[in-house]
Amino acid sequence: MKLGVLVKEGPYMHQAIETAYNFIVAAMEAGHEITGIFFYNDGVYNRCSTMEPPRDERNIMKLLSELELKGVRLIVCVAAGKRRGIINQTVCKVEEISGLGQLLELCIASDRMITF
Amino acid sequence: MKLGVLVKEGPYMHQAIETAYNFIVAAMEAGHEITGIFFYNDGVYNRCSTMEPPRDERNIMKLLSELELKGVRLIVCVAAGKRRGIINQTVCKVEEISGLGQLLELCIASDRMITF
Amino acid sequence: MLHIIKKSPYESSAFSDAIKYIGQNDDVVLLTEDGVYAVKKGGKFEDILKNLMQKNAVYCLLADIKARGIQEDEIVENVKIIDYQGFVEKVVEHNPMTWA
Amino acid sequence: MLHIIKKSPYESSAFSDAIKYIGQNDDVVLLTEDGVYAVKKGGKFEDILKNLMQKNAVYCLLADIKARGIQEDEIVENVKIIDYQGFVEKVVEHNPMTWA
Amino acid sequence: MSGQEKTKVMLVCRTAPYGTIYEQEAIEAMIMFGAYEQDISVSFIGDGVFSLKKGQDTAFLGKKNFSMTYPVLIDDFEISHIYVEKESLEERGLSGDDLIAEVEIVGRNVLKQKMNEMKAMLPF
Amino acid sequence: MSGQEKTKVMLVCRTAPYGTIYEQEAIEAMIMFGAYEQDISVSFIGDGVFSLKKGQDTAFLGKKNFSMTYPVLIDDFEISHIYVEKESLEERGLSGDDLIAEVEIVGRNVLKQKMNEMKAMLPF
Repeated sequence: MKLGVLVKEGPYMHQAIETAYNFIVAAMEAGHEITGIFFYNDGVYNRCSTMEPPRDERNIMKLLSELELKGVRLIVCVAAGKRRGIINQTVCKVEEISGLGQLLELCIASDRMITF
Repeated sequence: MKLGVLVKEGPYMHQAIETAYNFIVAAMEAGHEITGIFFYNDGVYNRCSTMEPPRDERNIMKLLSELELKGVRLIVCVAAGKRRGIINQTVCKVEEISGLGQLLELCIASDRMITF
Repeated sequence: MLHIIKKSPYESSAFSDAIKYIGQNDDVVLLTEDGVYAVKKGGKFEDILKNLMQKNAVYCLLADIKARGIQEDEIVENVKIIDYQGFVEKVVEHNPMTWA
Repeated sequence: MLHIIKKSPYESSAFSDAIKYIGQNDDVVLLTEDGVYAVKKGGKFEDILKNLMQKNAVYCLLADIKARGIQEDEIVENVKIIDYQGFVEKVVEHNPMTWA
Repeated sequence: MSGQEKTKVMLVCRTAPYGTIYEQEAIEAMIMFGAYEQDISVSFIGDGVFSLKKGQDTAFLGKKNFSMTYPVLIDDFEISHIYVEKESLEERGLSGDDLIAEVEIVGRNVLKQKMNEMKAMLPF
Repeated sequence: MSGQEKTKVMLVCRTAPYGTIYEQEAIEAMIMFGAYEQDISVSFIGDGVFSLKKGQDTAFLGKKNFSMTYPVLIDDFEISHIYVEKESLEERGLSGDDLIAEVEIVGRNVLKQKMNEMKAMLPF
């Protein structure tokens, strides 16, 4: 099945991105296709490249980049990212900066859309 | 009176920093001394220098910097900032990076400690 | 103590947790941000506020009620409206605790 | 529909808002993150869950109950425990709506 | 998308305005989604109904009053439906007269039926 | 600080662990504050009481189990008092036997009195 993902919360503060990551790994193991992860609201902070969490904590930015290496599209909302300072080239690891239309495209292209 | 301020929420997502700013301006106008603003939890995002909000929205980073020009200490927690990627020199406008001890020092040095 | 409540009482337990801690006559309540929704006449919290105000003063922040379109005649009687200057004065008078 | 509830029912209205939307027999509930606190026996939401489960299935996420120290024998009867694989299966079976 | 059926998407707004940014960023989504010629509806339940309250004046806050956008969502931005949950209004001491825009005030059961027809629901 | 009275500060923990970071970052504050030879107390009310629940196992989450810190806060990190509100425990079906650390379980009225003695309260 084709699954689209919307992430609305930032890293560390909320568990949302951790639940999303564990869900996506399980979905891919079960053979489902992830059509993309759209980062909106504080979700854009998940792509801040300068994160340095303590060694005994997961680096969320890197975990997401690993998903990208496995072919998952990571899409950061341009408006939410600009407002918060998270799409500047020197600051952040952003593969695809896009408008909110991409979120709707994900809804269209996916059998299920799930929000974290 | 000496007033210390703790900010625990990030910009835009929560109204906290806006209420804090309006409170601080009113307090300074009334002749009170602000002993410092300590940024903890997602509050550290308020010092992200790359923010580019739309023109009809306030730039929170800059408003806070104006307070600093008026002599208000802005202190970003090193642990909370590192975890979220907000104390890297190239990324963020941070005047004073400090440990949590500074938060306790603010409690000691202030007649009142208020949390936003 | 000054109990600052900044979350909507419909959405968060901040309001109900806070009012359990209003024990003394010199405790006062300040509703800010989404906390101001508690003041609406005909809303779910009208009676709780009225009961509270038999002993304790309740304030709400002008900028926040204005932004949310709450008119003065929609506010439960005896709730006092203050601006940021008044907010500062309350903090000077009472030790603040924020309920978020 | 799959109603995913991820906030503590003690702290947030997410739980109470969500269960009002469980109308059909094919609606199911998945408690994740702080939402799992609803499953605790002897807690405030035991009766609400039992009532709900007369018609609708309620699931909770293994990783989240483990992290929070909720043991299997502390969970209201008939609540089903699933892992992330089970979570994926539920999303495949039902259209999800997240209550946060 | 010619020949294809329109995708039904609902933005479910459950948060009050100004205290958090969710409602404002939900509006930004509504405005963008309207341009895609799909079947977009918006529902307001719980504290979300406060977003439609008449008379919002944000001058004292120094923030943008974005409630002006709601009245033109259907005509100017091609949103198909704006639903407001009747029970949430009543619980908050509000009625249709208090609202800024022409909206469809519907009971919870009706709104639930609409949700069942959606391909995707996006909560805000 | 010799000769001066110690400053009384209370961290008021009202959030459940893991769902948000507040509780974890509150612990980081407790650990640091202990080194300053002030009079630091910690209270757990509302969902905060869940932080002290026995048997937390975060292996499935891939996160750190920070509940181990609570039992040593007083002895190793010089926190003066750990208070847990009795009413919040009861509402959640919990008792002292369910808790990870030796704490002072106190009624709301007692805890309110303690709050009145504080110079500063920091909510988490």
